[in-house]
This record gives sequence, structure tokens and C-alpha cells, in this order.
Amino acid sequence: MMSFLLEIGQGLLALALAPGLVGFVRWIKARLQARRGAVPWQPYFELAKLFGKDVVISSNASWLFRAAPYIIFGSTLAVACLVPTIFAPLPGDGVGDLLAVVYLLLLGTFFLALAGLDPGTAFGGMGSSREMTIAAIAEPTIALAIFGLALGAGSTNLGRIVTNTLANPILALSPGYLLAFAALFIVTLAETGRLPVDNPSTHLELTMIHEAMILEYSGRYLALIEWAAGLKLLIFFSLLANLFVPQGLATTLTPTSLLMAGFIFIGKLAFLGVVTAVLETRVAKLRLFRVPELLSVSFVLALLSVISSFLLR
Amino acid sequence: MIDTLFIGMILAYGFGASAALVFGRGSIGRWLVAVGSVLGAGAGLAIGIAVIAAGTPVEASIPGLFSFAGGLLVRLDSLGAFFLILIGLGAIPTALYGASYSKTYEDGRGSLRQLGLMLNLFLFSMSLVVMAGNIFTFLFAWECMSLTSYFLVITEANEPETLGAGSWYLAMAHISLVFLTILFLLLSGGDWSASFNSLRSGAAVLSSPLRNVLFVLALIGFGLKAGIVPLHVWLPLAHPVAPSHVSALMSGVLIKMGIYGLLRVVLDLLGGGPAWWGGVVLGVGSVSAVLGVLYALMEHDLKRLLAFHSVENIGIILIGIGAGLIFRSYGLITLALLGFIGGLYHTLNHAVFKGLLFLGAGSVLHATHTRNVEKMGGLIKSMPWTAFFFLIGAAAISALPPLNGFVSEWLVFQALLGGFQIPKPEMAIIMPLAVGMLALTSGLAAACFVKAFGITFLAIPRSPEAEQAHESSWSMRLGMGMFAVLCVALGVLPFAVVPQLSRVMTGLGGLPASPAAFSFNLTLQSPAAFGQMSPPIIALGLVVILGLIPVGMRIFRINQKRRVSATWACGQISQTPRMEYTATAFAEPLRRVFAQLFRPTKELSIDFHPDSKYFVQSIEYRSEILPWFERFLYRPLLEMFHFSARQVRRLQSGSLHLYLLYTSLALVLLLVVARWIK
Amino acid sequence: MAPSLFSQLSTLGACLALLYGLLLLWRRNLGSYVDAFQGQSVVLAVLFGVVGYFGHDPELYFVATVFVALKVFLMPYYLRRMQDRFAVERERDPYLNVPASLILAGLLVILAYAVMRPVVTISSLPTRSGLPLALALVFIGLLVILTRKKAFTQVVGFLILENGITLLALLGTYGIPLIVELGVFLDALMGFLVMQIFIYQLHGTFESIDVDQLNQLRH
Amino acid sequence: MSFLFLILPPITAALLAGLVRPYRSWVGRVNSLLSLIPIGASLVFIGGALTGGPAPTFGPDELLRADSLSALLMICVSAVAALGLFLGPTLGGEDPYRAAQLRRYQIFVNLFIAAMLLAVSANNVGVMWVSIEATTIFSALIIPLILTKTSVEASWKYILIGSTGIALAFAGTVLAYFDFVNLVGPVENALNWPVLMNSAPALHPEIIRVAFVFLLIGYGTKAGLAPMHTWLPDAHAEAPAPLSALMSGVLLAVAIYAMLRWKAVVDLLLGPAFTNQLLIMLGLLSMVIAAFSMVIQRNYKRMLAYSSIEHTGLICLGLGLGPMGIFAALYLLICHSTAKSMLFLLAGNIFHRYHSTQLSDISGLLKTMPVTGRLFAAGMLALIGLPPFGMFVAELALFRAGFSRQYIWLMVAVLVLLTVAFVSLVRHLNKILYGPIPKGISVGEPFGWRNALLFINLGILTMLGLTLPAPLLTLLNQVVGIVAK
Repeated sequence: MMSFLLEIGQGLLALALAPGLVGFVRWIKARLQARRGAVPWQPYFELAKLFGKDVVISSNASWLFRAAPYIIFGSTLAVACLVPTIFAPLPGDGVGDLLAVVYLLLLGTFFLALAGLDPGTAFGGMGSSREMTIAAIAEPTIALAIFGLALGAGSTNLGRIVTNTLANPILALSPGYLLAFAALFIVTLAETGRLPVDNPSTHLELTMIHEAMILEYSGRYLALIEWAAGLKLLIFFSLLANLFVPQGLATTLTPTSLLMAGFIFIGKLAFLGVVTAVLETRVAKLRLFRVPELLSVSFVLALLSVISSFLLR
Repeated sequence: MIDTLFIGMILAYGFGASAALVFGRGSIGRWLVAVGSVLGAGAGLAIGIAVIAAGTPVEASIPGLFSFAGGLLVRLDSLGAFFLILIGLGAIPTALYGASYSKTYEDGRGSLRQLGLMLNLFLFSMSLVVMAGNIFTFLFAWECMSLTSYFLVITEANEPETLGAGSWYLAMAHISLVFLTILFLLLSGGDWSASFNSLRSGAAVLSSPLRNVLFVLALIGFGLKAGIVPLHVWLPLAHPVAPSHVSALMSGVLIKMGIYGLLRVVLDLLGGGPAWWGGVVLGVGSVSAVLGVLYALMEHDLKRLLAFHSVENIGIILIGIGAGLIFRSYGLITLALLGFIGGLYHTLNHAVFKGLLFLGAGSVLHATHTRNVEKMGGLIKSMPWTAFFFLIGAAAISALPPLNGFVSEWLVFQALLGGFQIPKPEMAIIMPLAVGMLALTSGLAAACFVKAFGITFLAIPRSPEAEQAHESSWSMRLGMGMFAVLCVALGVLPFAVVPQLSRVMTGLGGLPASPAAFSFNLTLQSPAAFGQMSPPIIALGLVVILGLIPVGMRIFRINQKRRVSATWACGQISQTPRMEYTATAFAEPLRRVFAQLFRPTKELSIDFHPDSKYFVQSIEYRSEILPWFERFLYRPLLEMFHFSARQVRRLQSGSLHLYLLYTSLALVLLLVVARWIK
Repeated sequence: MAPSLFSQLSTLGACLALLYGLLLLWRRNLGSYVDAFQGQSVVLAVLFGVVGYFGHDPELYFVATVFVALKVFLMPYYLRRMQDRFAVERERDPYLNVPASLILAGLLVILAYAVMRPVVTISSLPTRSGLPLALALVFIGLLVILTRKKAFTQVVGFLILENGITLLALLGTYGIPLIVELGVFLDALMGFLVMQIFIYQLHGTFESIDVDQLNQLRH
Repeated sequence: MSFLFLILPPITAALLAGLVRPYRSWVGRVNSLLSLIPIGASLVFIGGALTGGPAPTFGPDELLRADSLSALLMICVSAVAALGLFLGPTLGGEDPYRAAQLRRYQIFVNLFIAAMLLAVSANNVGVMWVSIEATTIFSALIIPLILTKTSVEASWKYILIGSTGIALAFAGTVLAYFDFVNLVGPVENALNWPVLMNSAPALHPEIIRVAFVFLLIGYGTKAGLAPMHTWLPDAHAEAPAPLSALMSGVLLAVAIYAMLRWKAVVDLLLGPAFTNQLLIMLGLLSMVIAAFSMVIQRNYKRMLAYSSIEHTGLICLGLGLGPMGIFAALYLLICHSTAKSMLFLLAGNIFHRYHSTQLSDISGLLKTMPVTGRLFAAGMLALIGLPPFGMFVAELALFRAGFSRQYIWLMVAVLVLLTVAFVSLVRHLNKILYGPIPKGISVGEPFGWRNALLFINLGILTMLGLTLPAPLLTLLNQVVGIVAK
């Protein structure tokens, strides 16, 4: 029973950290662009503001428009419970493995795209169409990255991967892991709508993908979706961090080790956040039809990771 | 007990068929037909479950029939029983749905008598196919199945393109029989009354080149019926013209007969062959999956879109079976079992969610009298139930977690991930490629169904028919509801079904007689603990969280007020349907990404306002994609036959002297042959 | 052993019949075809008598008389009546001109000899040397039907063909059993009458008995 | 004794039609009733054949003899003849024939049937040839029942090609008889089948090979084997429907019967290889020509005629595949006779309604003539070899024979040709059955007794498709025993 409590706690922790992570990345970018930028915890205020506002719904929208935010937020939260953030051998490890994580996220994207189409505006349609295109092309990369990871670790279950990589750390330096890490990093940028693929900070019709879908949302629905998007970013970062560099994850249930693991986890997130921010300030947004080339680069990286882990075995 | 059920099935289907003939056009006739097929399918279901539970095959023969070819031998083993259950599960909801759907044919657009009669005969012949015990019964039932389904396809014979599609369908179904005739007669060395048991023992002793030929024949023969890529062209032709509940049956159950046949011949009779067999099946499966979904993406006829998705899902099933065959040839028995189970479970799931989607499309067609997605829109408000069920079907086919599509694709993924245990690296490398293609397929499927569901049901109606759409009658909703419940049940409780599947596969092609100890309690566990997942807990988790969020919102007294106002349309006064995204636009990015395959042609015809060049009266945008197979495989073939027909026609030129010349030349030639050539 | 008188006579008869057949290929006007057919039938009738006499088979005399009645008097009479009725004199340009058809006829005779070589070698009958000539006559009858454009000529060609087969039967088996012989003659007569009816119908509908017009039924 | 009941009824019917100067309609009815007697006689012969024992003979030096092969053909001929007469043209019916034409039709159609029955029961080879020649002449006379340019053309071509062909057959008979006489001397009733069969092994192979070529070309012309098939499409398309039903249904069968008899004799001497090779060659050639001629066909009667050529080719090919092949060929023969006679009679009904033989003019048949349409559809589906009907079983039996003798590539070629025919016939059938009703075509059709009769054909076909009754099975095996010793 205690372990399930821990699981829920981990989920809530991830939930709590998510807006902070988004704010932190924005803050670093602002700093890099020599701007003061908003404080890192600015998103918390935004969420609070949004939760307070009334909801305005389009007359064309159906019940799906109202149900979608809950489904998106729910599925992303479920994933958060599955992904190891501070404690390694999760009791719920048997519940969902890496494939389940990927497909749960796809569930969220699926309903987000549908919600984008529902109000019947051109923006929503454009956003959904582009979002689904990118999600569809990113799928094979994720699957192959999982294949590469699973080969190395001997299982697709997150807990088992973490424990195996903890058991023999040299695995993390094998080419299979490194290539898989690179592939997954590119996919993260694509899935969470970061710069080279989609510009999170603008509402310019030509460039926005993720923003276009949620144009019609307002009030608590918008809050839920924004929060879910932040949570998704955190999930990807924790996947990148904990699956490839699991050192620092607590393996015993003592409060001190948990606290220690928490700080290390925040440190990893911060590091990844800085890397993303630096990357976003250096690179410009790709035209939509250049994105598949980027994703095919990541696909090749994942494929090489699998082949290398095959040959080296 | 099984014999009484068998007779009960025959009587039920007979009753349904005769009711169609006797009562014909009225609603009593439609309902009696439905009752007949439901009872028949139910009896079939019961037989299937009984045989799987008993685990021992059941044999019976009707001596009177086919006395010249070993009598009508019925032999139902667990593999056949599984497919009998599949027929039952597919037939019951569609029959109920069909009862009120076929009301549209009362105005003489199609003959209700023929529809009712052929539906029952079609179901009975499919049941006979899976229960056939010897060659002649199998071939007889196979061709009966093709013939009855042909009549079902041309129910609306007055529509212009129906007959063309019908001829294509019957021609390809007959060609599949041609391949199977060659296959079985080669396998049995010309004895057409050989039972499958004798074939099994006989096949082991055959020379390996002959076995390879038999494998290729089986792949083409059953592939034609299953609709694998080069041979799939009849599917997108036949499904749109057939009545919707018939296309649900055809897509859900008929093409699975191809899978049944492939398993029966390749795995059971030939006992599984060298690794390259599995490799070919896997390759064909992946290509079918990817091309199927890519062509589906470009379709705007709802039922053609679903037909291409059948090709895609058959591809996924073949990936599972191909992987199983490869593992079996390397002796990795548990992994092979996992591959087959993945394939079979996806067969069952596909029958369920594809049936649901076709019935949904049928209700939409019933309401809006059009299949063109570009003319629909906003149907979720006028047809809430159909929209909800279609959404469940769309989510299931896109393999989204709580539903059944996800579980079977997860199993297939786990089987493929087990590929690293294959000793030979060059064979093992196929597995990751298959993983990549399978993942691409599921991604594109999700994109396609967002388009299909979004454009059809959401936003504003794009045509007057879509505005006056009305919800379908209760029995149609009941049919769809049953499929939806099945989708959720099979998704959430796989541990009830998957162990039975391992019992189905026991004893086939050298797989262990006793079912491997798949410890399937609450969680699905692939062998060697490679991957573990517990669908019920995921579903439970999702439900709990979805429940908690609104509760949490109430606890923290989040603002609950909600106002409805017009959509933001960049300041314009009112928003017209023409401002919405269309299906063509939605698929445009993917068409551009895969331009090499589609080679899209674009025609833009603008007729300007007579007064000035700057104002436009109408713009017509037409974009076609290149149908590779029709243009570069089937058209040259047909062209060759037409050319030779034109040459042969010239023989009968009308001149009497020429005719007499033929006779004299024949006489002289044969005299020479008789006299001098021994 | 010098060939007996019987075999000399039978070979002479066969040669004469063949020559009459070649006449059809050589001449152009239809009147000469009927005379050629009539001459050939006379030769055959004489042969029937000779074989009947040497083969000591009185039945053949009766068959000879029926043959004369039928093929020497009845059929030529009808043919000439038909020819006057249609006032058709000459055979228009046939598919094969005269020299080519004669050369082809020569080749066909050689072919007949080649085909009938085993028959001649194993047979002990005195009349065996006439058999290849009979088969050659059959081939020439076929050639006439094949190359001539007038329906009238085709009928005469067919009659020549039938004479060839009767000759073959006569020389090969000293006459087939009586019932069958009579049946064959009856068939020959009925066949001729039907062809005659058809020629009248042909002339009625096409105003000419030229077979080349018959090309509406094609494919 | 029952031979009289077999041959005399059609002759008396012909005499009756001849005597009644102005043709009365009761003559037609009497003739149809008379045509039932031969069916009874042939059933008696089948019963006799089934009980074993020597085959009954009749007439001076055993002129007529009915063993199981003859009995099988007798029942086919008499059944189709009765069907043809019952559904034949009647005075004042839909047919446009005047009394004189009908009188001529009744005379010669009955003589035609008598000639066929005589051919099938003749024990003497010469008599068989004479009666087959007689069938050509009698049927030729009634092809141009209405004098049009095309019917005259068709009849001229039919009589000329038919007579030349059958004359060559007589040359073959003479050669065979010559070889027999030369060996045995003029023995009593030398031309009878049993005598020929007994002394066959002693004959000379070279002569019999030449003789068989002549016979094959001769009777092949009558059977419609390629390349001597050219008369068949014209004759069947132009002849009145009941006559073409008789010709297509059973005249081809009688010609095949003659070839089968001679094959039995020749095989005893040369062994089956020689005849099989020739039969397979010509059979395959006919299937190629027929199958590809049906692809672009614009006349539905010619389409049916080409399908007859194709099935004749298939039957001859079957005869060349050993005992199992002969079993399949005979099975196919029965099914083809039943199906093709029904189809031609229905084609006659269609012609009376649509007044055109062009496929492009016919559409919406299911609506304008519901009963004929359904029967025609069922007949066509039976013809292309779809399951519930007998042709499916027959074709599969043929493939079984082919595969068991390892003629794999031949069987694949046959399957491809059958598929070509299948696809084109289905396309033509769909063109006829569905589509709009052309202007000026009346709709609706009473379910008269005439259509009811055709349901018997359909019943037989379905029965043959589902099971083979024991007597028919033993009869077929007996026939195979006779032919392939």
C-alpha cells in the first residue's frame, strides 16, 4: 500500500514541478537573449489566473471539446505516475512499460488534435493536421529508440531498465545508448513542440502548431491543457534523464535518500532545461516540410543504435 | 452436444434464408432474416467455445453429399473454432444492425430477398470453410463464400460503379480459388478427397522445392482473399458499393478467412517451413501495413478509407504471424507462440473495431446519403450515439491504450522486440525494420482517424444533407453498441482471451502440445519477462484520474461558470462552413511528405468574373494520386489479354475459304505428325 | 510376276479418275466441270464392274447400277439445270491461279503417296497401287472447294471428294457392306439436294452465287 | 425391342408433320408427347446396362446395340430432344414463323433427333457415320427457317464445312476397315464395334494412326473442335433457339461419342499415348480460341456458342487424361448438355422480347423478365463452374486427373483459360441482367409451364453439384471401363 502512495506522490511531484520547468526554460532563454524575462515560477501564476477565469466555448463545439482537456490531462498524469522520477523500482512497474507510455501520450495528442478541429476554425484544422503529421512521423523513431534501449537493458519496463543500467553503468556509454539518447532528444523537441519544430512562444499562424489547436480554449480548460503540455515536457526530460543516467535515483525508501534523489532529479531537469534553452536560442524554426528530414535523421540514429546493440551483443 | 449445435446452426441459417425468400420485402422479413443469422452465428459461437474448451477436434461427415469426393467431411479443431467464434462475434451485431439498415432497400434500390438469402448463405459458407475437413469441402465452401459475398456486394446493382466493382471482386475471388486448387491438388498429389489429416502426414515427406512452391501458392491464394498489398485492389472497390453491414462483415470476417487459410496450410499442413517463409510473410505484412494506411490517408470516401485500413490491419496481423513463423523456424517456441497470439488477437480485435467503424460509416451514409467526407461535418450534434461509437472505433484502430487495438499491437511489438534472440544477424535485422514500419503505421493510422472522425463528425456541417442528418434507429445503435462494448472489454480484460489463444495454437506446426505457461493473471507478460503491462490497471488508473480532476476542481472551488459565444474568426462577422479545414487540406502535409510515393497531380481551374480578372466566380481544385498497382500491374495485364483477344478474334474473319483452309492445314499437319513423328 | 490384268485395269481406272479431277483445276467454265464429274463417275462405274467381276462379288454390279443412275444421270442433270438457271459461265479469278493450283495438286499427289506408303506395302490386294491415287483425288477435291469462289464449283468439288472416297473404299476393300454402301449413296444424294436448295436460296438473297460476299458473320 | 421405342417415335413424328398439309398446332403437341417415349426407352437401356449382363442388340447382323456408353448418350439426346420439342416454336406463339415453316421445322427436327438416336445406338461404324452425316443435312435445312442474308450464309458455311469434315471421317473409316479386311478377310458384320475391339490389337499401327487422324478431323469438325470450329458460332447464332439448343447441347455430344468409340478401338492397338496427345493438343487449342473470343463478344448467342467450343475443348482434353480424365469429361458432358440447352432456350425467350442479339441492346433483364432472367443467371453461373452446380465438380475432377498425371503446366494453362472465360462471361452477364430497361420493352413475365420445365434442368445441375447418385456413378464407371480397358 505504501508503495502505491509513493507512486501517486511521484505523480503529484511531477505535476508540481512541470510549470516550474517551463518557466525555468523561458527564464533561461530570456537571460540568454539579454532580457530580464519573467520569473521562473511565472507559469504558476498564469495557471492560477486561468483557473479563476470563466470558460468561453464556441457555439460549434460539441461535448468532445469539453471532455478533451480532462482526457489530455488525465492521460499525461497517468504517464507521469509510470515514469520513474525519484524512486527507481516502482511497484507499478508491471503496469505500463515504455510502449504504454508512448501510446498514452499518443492518446493525449489524438484528443488534442480532435479538440483543435471541433470549433471549425482554420487555425484549429491547420494545427491538428500538422501536429498529427509530426506525431505520425515521430512514432517510428520512438519505437526504435525503445528497441535500442530494451536490447541493452533486457526489458521494456522502465523500472527494469533503470535497475539494469544502475547495475552496470558502463551500459550507458555503449553506442546503442548514446545514439538512442540523441534520437530521443530530437523526438522530445518534436513532441513537446520546442523550437526547431514549433515555436512555443508565438501565435503566428504560419509557425504555431501546438498553440493553434488550443486557440479556442479558455479558462480552466486552457489551464489543464497548458499544465498537461508542461507535464509532457517534464516526462520527456525525466525519461531522457533517468533512463540514460539513472545514477542518483533513490533505491531505498528512507526519507533522506528520497530527498537526495529529489534534488538530483531537479538538477538533471535544470541541466536539460538549460541545454534546451541554449539550443532554442541558437537554432531558427524549421519550415514544416524540413521537419520530416530532421525526424528522419533521428530515425536513422535510432536504427543505428539498434544495429549497433545487435552487433555488439 | 456439439452435433445438436451444428444442426441448430444449419437450421437457423436455413430459417433465415427461407424467411428472406418467403417474406421478402416487409419488415417482418428483415427481422426474421436477422433472427436467423443471429441464432446461426450464436450457435457457431457456442460450438467454437465448446471445442476450444474441450481442446479435442470434432469430426462429423454427411455421407450423402459429395459422395464422389470423400463426402462432406467436417473437422473442427481449435484453430477453426477460433475463427468460428470470430464469425459469430462479427455476425451477431451486424445482423441486428442490418435488420433496420436494409430498410433503405424497400424502395427497390436493391432486392431485399437476395440480400437476406445471401447473407445467411454467406455466413453458413464461411462457417463451412473453417469447419472443412477435406479438400473438396474446403474448395466448395471457399467458392460458395466468394459467390454469396459477390451477390451481397452487388445488392445495389443499379448504381453505376457497383457492377464494375462486383466483377473485379468475383474475378479476384475466383483467381484465389484457382491458386488454391493448384495448391491442394499438388499437396495431395491429385487426390481430391484427401482429408487434412492425411495431407498433414503426406506433406512432411514432400521435397523442399515443392514445399516452397506450395508456400508461394498459399501466400498468393489466401493473400488474394486477405487483401495483401499487390492483391488488395478489390477491397477499395468492393467495400464502398456493398451495403454497410455487408462491408462490416466482409472487412471484419471475410478477409480473415485468408488468414485462417494461411495458418491452416503453412503452419498446420506444411508444418512451418524455413526462416525465409516467415521473412516473406513479415515483409509482405509490413509493406501492406504501411501502404494500406498511406493510401487510406488520401481517401475521402469514408468506406474506401476503411477498406484501405483493412489492408493495413491485415498487414499488422501478417507481421505477427510472420514473426511467429521466423521464431518457429529457429526453435524459439515461446516467442513464436507470442507472435501467433499477437496476430490472432489482432485478427479478433480488427474484426470488432472494423465492424464498428463500418457500421458507423453505414449510419452516416444512411443519414446523409453520401460517402464523401468533404460533404459531412457536425454530425456529432445530430448523431451523438453514432459519433460516440465511431470515436471508440477510431481510438481502438489507432491503438490507443484502454482499447483492444493497443493490446494486440503491444503483443506484436513484444514479439518483434524478441527478435534479438535470433541467432543469424541478417535475419534478426528485419525485426527492427518491422518495428519501425509498424510504428509508422500506427502513427499514420492515428492521423488518418483524426481526419476521418474530425472532418465527418466535428465542426459545422458542410452540406444540407449533413445538416438534416438524423440519428439511426435503435437496432443500428444496438449493433454498434455491442461492438463498442466488445472493443472496451477486449482492451481492458485481455487475460480472459489471450490464454485461450495459446490453447488455439497448441499442436499446430510443431508448437508444444501443452499450452506454454503464459502466466496471464492481471498483467500481460511476454516471455523472459521482456515486457510487462497490465491493461486493466491502466484503464482503472485513467478512469480514476479522470474522475478525480472534476472532483479536485470542485474541492478547490475552481470557477465553474461557462459561456457560449461565436468562434473567433479573425474579426469576421459570421463563420461559414467554407472556412473550415477540409479532408484534402488535412492530409496535404502528409501528401507532401510522402510525395515520392503519391506523385500527386494538381489541377486548378479558376473561372474569373466576366467583368474583371481580379474577381473569381469559382475555383475548382482537383488533386489525384498515382495508383501504382492499378497502373503498373493490373492495367498491363488486362491490356495483354485484350490484345490477344483482338488477335484471336481476327481468326473468325467470315471467309469460308479461310475456314476450310484451317481444316485442311490441320489435316495435313496431323497427317505429318501421325506418319513421321513417333 | 507381271501385274495381273485386274490390277492394271484398276490402276488405269484410278488414273483416269484423277485426271478428270485435275480437269476441274485446269478449266475455267462451269460446263466443263459437270462433264468432268460425269466422266469420272462413268470411270468409277466401270471400275465397280471390273472389281465385281474379278472379285467375284455379284452385289457390286447392283451397286454399280445404282452409282450410274445417281452420279452419271441424276446429279449432272440437276447440275446443268442449275447452271442454265443462273447463266453463270466462267469461274471468276480464283484464290489460286491455274498453274499454282496444278503445281499444288502435284504436291498433294506426292503427299498422298507418302501417306499411303504403309497401306500399299502391307496390302496384298491387286488393286493396292490405285489407293494413293484415290487419296490424291480426295485431296484435289478439297483443294477445289478451298480455292474456287463459286458455290457451284464448290459443290462439284465436294462431289469429286466423295468420288475419291468411294474409289478408296472400292479399291481398298472391294466395296463396304451393302447397307452402309446404300446409306452412303443416300447421304450423297441428300447432301447434293440440300446443297442445291441452298444455292437457289443463296442466289435468291445475294443475286449471285459468289461465296466471297458471305462475310457478314464475323468475330 | 425397346430399340423400336427409341428410334420410331421421332420418325413417326416427322411423318405426322409431313402428312398434315396445312400445319396444325396439335401436331406440335403430339410430337412433343411422342418425344417422351425415347426417354423411357433409354431409361430401360440404362437399367439393363446397370444390371450388368450382355448389351442388348437388334436388327440384321446386330445393327443396333446399347451398351452403357450408348445408353448414357441416349438419355442425354432424348431428354434434350424432348425439352427442345416441348419448348419449340408453336403456331401463333411469340415466334414469327408461318405454318409452312413450322411444318418444315417439325419434320426435319424430328428427323434430326432420329438420326442422332440412330447414331448413338448404331453398332455398325458405317451406319453411325451415315446417321451423323444425316444429322448435318437435316439440321442444315432448318437453320435458314427465316431467309435472311446471315442465316443463308450461316447454313451454307455449316453444310459445306460439315460435309467436307464428315467426308474425311468416312475416309478414315474406310482406311480402318481396309486394314481390318486386309488382316481378317471379309468376316460377318465386320464393321461392328465389338468385332473391331476384339481384333484391334492385331491391326497395323501406321495405318490406324493415319485413319485416326482422318477420324479426329472429321468428327472434330462435327464436335466443334478447333481449328474446325469456325462453322459453330455462325450456325448456333443464326439457327432458331430450340435448334441451337439441340445442336449445342447434344449434337456436339454425339460427335464426341463417335470420337470416344474410335479412341477405344485405337487405344487397344497403339496404347493411349497417341490419341491422348492429339486430343489434348486440339482441346487446348479450342479452349484458347474460344476463351479469347469471348472477351470482346457483342452477340450473346455467339457468346454461348464460343462457350460450347470451350467446353468441347475441355471435354476432349479430359478424354486425353486417362481413366479419371474420361470420368471427368463424361461428367462435364452431361452438365454441359443440361446447362447449354437451357441457356439457348432462354436466349430464345430473350430474343423474342428484345428482338436483338446484340449484348448492347439487352439490359435490365431481371426486371423485364424476372423468371427468365433468374434462370439465365443461374445457367450462366453453372456454365462458368460455380459451386452449387455440377460443372464445378466436373472441372475439379478434371484437374484432379491432370494433377495426378503430373500435367501441371497444362492444368495451369487450362485454369488460366477458364478464368479468362469466367471473367468475360461474368461481365457480359452483368451487362444483361442489370441496368435500365430499354425503351419499348414490355415488363413482366407469367411463370408459365414452359419456364417450369427449365427448372428441371436447374434441379439436375444442382443435384450433380451436390452429390452424384449411385446409379449414375456406376454407369460412368462402367463407361470408363469400356473406353479405357
